[in-house]
Amino acid sequence: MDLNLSAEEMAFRDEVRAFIAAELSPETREKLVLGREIGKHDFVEWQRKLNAKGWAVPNWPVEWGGQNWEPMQEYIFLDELQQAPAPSPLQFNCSMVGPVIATFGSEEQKKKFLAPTANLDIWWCQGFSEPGAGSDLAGLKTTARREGDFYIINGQKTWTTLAQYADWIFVLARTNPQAEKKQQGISFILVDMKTPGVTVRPIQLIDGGREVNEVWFDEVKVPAENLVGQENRGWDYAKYLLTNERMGIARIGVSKQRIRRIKELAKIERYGDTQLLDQPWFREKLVSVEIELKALEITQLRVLAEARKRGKHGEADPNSSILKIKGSELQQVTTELMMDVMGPYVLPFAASMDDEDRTNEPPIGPDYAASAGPTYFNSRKISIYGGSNEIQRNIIAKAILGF
Amino acid sequence: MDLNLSAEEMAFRDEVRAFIAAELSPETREKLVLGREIGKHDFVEWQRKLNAKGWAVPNWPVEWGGQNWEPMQEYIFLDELQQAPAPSPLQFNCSMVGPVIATFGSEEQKKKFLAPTANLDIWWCQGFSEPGAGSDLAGLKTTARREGDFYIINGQKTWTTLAQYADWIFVLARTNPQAEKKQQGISFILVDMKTPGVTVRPIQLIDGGREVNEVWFDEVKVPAENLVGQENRGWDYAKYLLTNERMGIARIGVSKQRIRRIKELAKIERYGDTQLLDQPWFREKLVSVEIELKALEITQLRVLAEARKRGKHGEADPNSSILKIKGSELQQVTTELMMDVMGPYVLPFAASMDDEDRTNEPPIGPDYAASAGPTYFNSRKISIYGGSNEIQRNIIAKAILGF
Amino acid sequence: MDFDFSDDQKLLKESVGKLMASRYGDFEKRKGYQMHPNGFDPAVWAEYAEAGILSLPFSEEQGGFGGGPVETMIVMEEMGTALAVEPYLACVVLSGAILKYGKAEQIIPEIASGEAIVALANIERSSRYDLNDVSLAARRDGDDYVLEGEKSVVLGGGAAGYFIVAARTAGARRDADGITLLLVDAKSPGISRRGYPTQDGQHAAEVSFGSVRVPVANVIGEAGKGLPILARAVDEAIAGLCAEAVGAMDALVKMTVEYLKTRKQFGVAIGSFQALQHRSVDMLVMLEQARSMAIYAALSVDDADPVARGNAISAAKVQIGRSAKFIGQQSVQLHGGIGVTMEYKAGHYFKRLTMIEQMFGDSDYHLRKLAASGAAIAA
Amino acid sequence: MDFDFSDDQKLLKESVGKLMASRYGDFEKRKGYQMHPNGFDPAVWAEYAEAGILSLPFSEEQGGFGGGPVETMIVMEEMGTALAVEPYLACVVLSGAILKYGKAEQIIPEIASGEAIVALANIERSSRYDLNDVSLAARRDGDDYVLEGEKSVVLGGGAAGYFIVAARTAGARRDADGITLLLVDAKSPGISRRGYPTQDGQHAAEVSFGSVRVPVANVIGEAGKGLPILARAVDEAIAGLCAEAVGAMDALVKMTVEYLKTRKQFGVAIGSFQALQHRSVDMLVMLEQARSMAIYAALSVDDADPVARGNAISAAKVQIGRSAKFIGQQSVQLHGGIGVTMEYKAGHYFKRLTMIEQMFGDSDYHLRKLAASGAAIAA
Repeated sequence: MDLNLSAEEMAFRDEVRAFIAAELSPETREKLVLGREIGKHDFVEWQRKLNAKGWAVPNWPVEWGGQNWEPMQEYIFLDELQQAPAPSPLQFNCSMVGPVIATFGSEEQKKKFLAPTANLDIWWCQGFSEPGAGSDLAGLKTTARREGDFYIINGQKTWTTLAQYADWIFVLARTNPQAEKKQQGISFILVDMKTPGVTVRPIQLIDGGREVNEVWFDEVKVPAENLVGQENRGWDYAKYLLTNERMGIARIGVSKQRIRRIKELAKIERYGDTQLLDQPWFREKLVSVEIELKALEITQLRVLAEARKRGKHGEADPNSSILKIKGSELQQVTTELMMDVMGPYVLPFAASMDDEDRTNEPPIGPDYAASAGPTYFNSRKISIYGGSNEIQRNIIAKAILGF
Repeated sequence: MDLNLSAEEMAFRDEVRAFIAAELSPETREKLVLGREIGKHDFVEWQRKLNAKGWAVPNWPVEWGGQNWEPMQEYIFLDELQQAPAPSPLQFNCSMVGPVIATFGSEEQKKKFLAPTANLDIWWCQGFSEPGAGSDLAGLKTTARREGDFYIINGQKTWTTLAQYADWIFVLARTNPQAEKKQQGISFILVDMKTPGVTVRPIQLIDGGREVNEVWFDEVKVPAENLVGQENRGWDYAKYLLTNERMGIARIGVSKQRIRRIKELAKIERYGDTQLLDQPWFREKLVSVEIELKALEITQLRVLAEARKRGKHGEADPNSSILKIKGSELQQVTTELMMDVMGPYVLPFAASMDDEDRTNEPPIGPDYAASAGPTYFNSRKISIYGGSNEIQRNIIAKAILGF
Repeated sequence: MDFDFSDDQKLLKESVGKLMASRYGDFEKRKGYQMHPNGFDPAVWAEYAEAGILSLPFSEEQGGFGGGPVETMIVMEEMGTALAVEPYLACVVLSGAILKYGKAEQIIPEIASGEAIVALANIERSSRYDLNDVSLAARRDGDDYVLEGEKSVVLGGGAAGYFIVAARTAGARRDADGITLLLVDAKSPGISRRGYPTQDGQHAAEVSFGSVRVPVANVIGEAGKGLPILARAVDEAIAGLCAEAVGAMDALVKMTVEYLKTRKQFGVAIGSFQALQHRSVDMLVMLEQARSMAIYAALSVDDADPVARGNAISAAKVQIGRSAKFIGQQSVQLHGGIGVTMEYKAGHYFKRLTMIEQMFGDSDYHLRKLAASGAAIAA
Repeated sequence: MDFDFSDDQKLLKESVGKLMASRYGDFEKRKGYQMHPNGFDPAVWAEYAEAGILSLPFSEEQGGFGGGPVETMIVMEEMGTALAVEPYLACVVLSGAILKYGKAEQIIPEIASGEAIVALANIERSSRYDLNDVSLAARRDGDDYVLEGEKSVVLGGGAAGYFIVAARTAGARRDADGITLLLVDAKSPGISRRGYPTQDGQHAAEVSFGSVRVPVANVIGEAGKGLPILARAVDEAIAGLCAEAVGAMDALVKMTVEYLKTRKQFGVAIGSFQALQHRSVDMLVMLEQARSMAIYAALSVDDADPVARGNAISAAKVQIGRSAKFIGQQSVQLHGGIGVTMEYKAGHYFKRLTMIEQMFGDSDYHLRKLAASGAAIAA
């Protein structure tokens, strides 16, 4: 038993750290530190740098740019990105559609899509959720009707993150409405966002940002060759994809970074005659969260160690549901602590947090205060998306406790 | 709107307070303050004093000793008893079997039982719960078979509080096993504990005390005249009885008294170079509980005010489930605070807490420390008995929220 | 012991409820109000004046209706239910109390008629929630004070025709003595302000005072003795805020339960899941506890003993803050995605409740205050 | 990064597990052990000696097996699962560590053979959890120290053949310097003790020292410099206690889930109710978090920096305490009535977990300690 990184792991971590320090644009980093949304440009620039280094898609097959990393390496990599903080490689590309195409796609699809997907020349978005089917993903109603060499897609997707930047969308659609179980008869189809009949409507979230969208499909005509794998087998591919999503689900690095930031700011902020950070009650609140985070980090590492034993393509580990529950709670609670730092300055709403509306007005109060409220509001979604914490509890109850 | 007691209410409260101060035996009070179990003698002596004053059974019909009090008076009375602290009139007698006999019993039963029940000449215990039916009371299996002028009772009751002191037990037994619904076919029968075939076996609880028992019925022959009301209608009487039980269910006076005691002891206990009570963290914990208790007290008063409007014999108010949930949580959390006061002295186990085993050894550490652990352990039952907090949530979900 | 409203109070509740329903029943209207320069529609404010609620807390001699804390509670609860955006709390409850207790009655008619908004400017860059933490200097010069400094997060400050400024005329930054409340015409030379929306769709301003001259006659109460008046007014505002929170929480709990009953997943209403039912019950319990403490706050505001009053108010604020946080977070969670969207009302309740928890001191702050005072709240 | 046991460690786990199962598999046996004078059966202790676990943490030169913190964790976790009543933690882990680090090796063979129990006497009437808070005086008199005073809640003190006494030889009551650890033969004239069971079915003693003479040669470590040794040993004991708690919690969670699956109410297994399933999940999450921190504690105990070591141990104790409280309370609640009875095992786990939370400082205590140290635990 040993909680320390091995020499190789340590060397790798230092390499990642040095790379980020050298290559990450200070503007992008500054936005992340201040809790502002980063724009398309930040993502693309950074992912291309990672791709040039060979680090954009480490989890893909080696022939398509993968690195064959150990789970631990992958974790170190993501953790360093989160702690920097730097953007992670775009997950829709790298953890979602890329691995699905690489595993189930045709040779033509691989050749056409994988390299530009890795380099973020194509920006993908995910067309899974629907208004009527949130946690009950398999209840989806969007249809893809086969007509000759085409599918005609009709329906509505929602919560489509960053669809406004997307070139392509991967869609789950019902190709056989007569299938016996609702999980059957679903297909996985790639759709060019420029196809006539695709409409994107942004949804503004309570933090003022517009990171998610509704995407409407009205008689959208898609070449049949854009079907991934077999017709009506899309649910299997989606499940495969969602398993990939779970690496780093707890986003411990994000919470660590935020706690460090809170400490910095609590030295600047005054409380009566002292620094806020000198207040025992504030330190107790902070250290209380740190303890849980430390515990979760070790829990995460234990899950990783198990993953290594099972091999990379094992079943989804239901223990990752523990990471999701606790990880989302801790991310949320750190945003509460950040509000505590600001005191009354949490109230002012600084125009809008997203790029387009950003004004050049000076901040109200300290410049770091503006994002505290919005970040807290936005953080409430973390325990909702990707399978709400209630769904995660159902999974654990069944898969681990055997209820 | 007014949160103050009226002049009449204030006068009544003062009268109760003065009566307790004059009449309550210091030994009984001391036991309650130190968290020791009180014995049969304490109960009987005190209830007879209350009865002499006319206060043992204020909630009964006037002709049988009732006082026709407003709900607020009843509350003030109980609250003063709890805060004194003094024993409450034995609930099995006064809130349970007494009102049932007075309302549904025959004239003979009234004449035979009510006066001695009020005076605690007869000690009653409650034969409801069974090993197989905890929260699911209607699932009971004890049977009463009619044979001529007798019922023959067979079965087992459990969690029978203070059965060791009891002269009589009121039993729910199944008289019609063929009834369509499980709530039907149950009868309410009075049984002399001295009847052959009745066996009492104490259950030791984790605090070391023996306040509850199993009661076994083996071909117990009971005169048919001991049936209360009609055969097979016992469930209705039990429901009526359980409604009565809900007055003062939150036991706010008990929590108040314990908080006051904690403050006293936290002045005696040292923490580093100060009184424990001078530690900001300790005061914050304490005041945090006090706030919830104050809120609950007002919630309780609001429920009482509603009760007054509905009249005394209205339906059970599902809001009393709120009082039960929060009241039990607060009682429990005050026992945790009490452990905090003791520090390492919470560990020693002082022989046994119940009367019979009590040794005369001096205490280990401060004399008030011995009961802290056992009181905490014992308090866990508060959220279990009388309808667990989970059952209370089911009630609220259905009756208030309309799920 | 009496929890009933008087007939007049019932009437008030009904009429304010109707007014709010007509102005806020359609949630889209609220977005319209927010587009106005200072974040609210002056026409709605004029209706408040007409309905008499702007003069509610003032005595009849002052041209008001002589409403007490219970009347304020009634109005604020309705405002909470409606998620109203007008600066009622800031101007009528908070500033109104200062004018009342400071016996500066000259501009009460302007408030009552809706002519002028009065905003309290007391917060500074490092003051957080401490009312005694005042640096902004008022230097005596002849028959004037000359103000120099900045005030932050002035509620209703964008629309204010007058500011009540807490200024230091003696003593050091955190001294209790030496704070003077000054009524300042917002048009006075040297004042500049920057209004902005707040996170919860209300409005505030940063105000800077550069050699602003204020006649000595504009002192509210007594020079150097402003803190007790300020503290009392803030206590009244907190009581009002508690009531507003109860209105918002009550609406939010109902809305959430309704949503659970209608929203289907896996072929059934999600309200059929026991875990979600029990969560809703926990929300209800928190709501009822908060309601009790809002009543407690309202009925304690007139306590003659300022320490007892402050303790009761702090206790209420702690409970309200905790309930608001739990109910806000859980209602968003139970709504799922739609709960975090701008177009749906639940998220706006959540945001308002979040800010209410922060305003005038968060739960932790008031808990510490209570602990330090050593007050016995319940026993 | 490696969470696997070595082959030797696996073997240890297996053999200790078997030993515990044979002694504690039948829960009734435990009641029997508790009837012995000092709350445990010397025959079981002798078996521990035979199995080598009494000498486990000592080096081979000291006649031990050279086990480290991971080995102690393995043994303690099994003891937790079994709810073992012997003073293993008190004698082998806690006192053992003092003897090891204080280089007082002379009686290690007596521990290893099971011949002698050694108990640490450091707590006093007002010391609570502060190790520096020592009043009991050791006055130098020729080649002896003369002890005068009382010690409380001496774990394993009833059976002890030796006490390790933390005594003050210099300085004031709460000074860090001036604490001397003395090895004291329990048969020394002037010692009287009163053994008693603890709430969790273990055993402790009050010990009083009336002019007890102890040779200067019995100083452990250096005179006046006992605190660092004491602190390190207590940290090791806390790490062991964390592992014990994990064993107990793991067993209790399993037991509760099993109960929910079999216990029927309303015609169905109560484990079919979603609210109870989700509660069980929350228990599991708390268990896994605790397990992680028990590992963290074990792997931090040998940290060369005493501050870093102490912080890691405090962090672990906080998490363990919180998990123990939640799991203990909820498992009783989910069991219903049977959970609070003496005859059923769940309540005994609950009681042990409750006392573990109190021992060597409760969660609040360690949280405050961490906050005061300003340590960065996770970031």
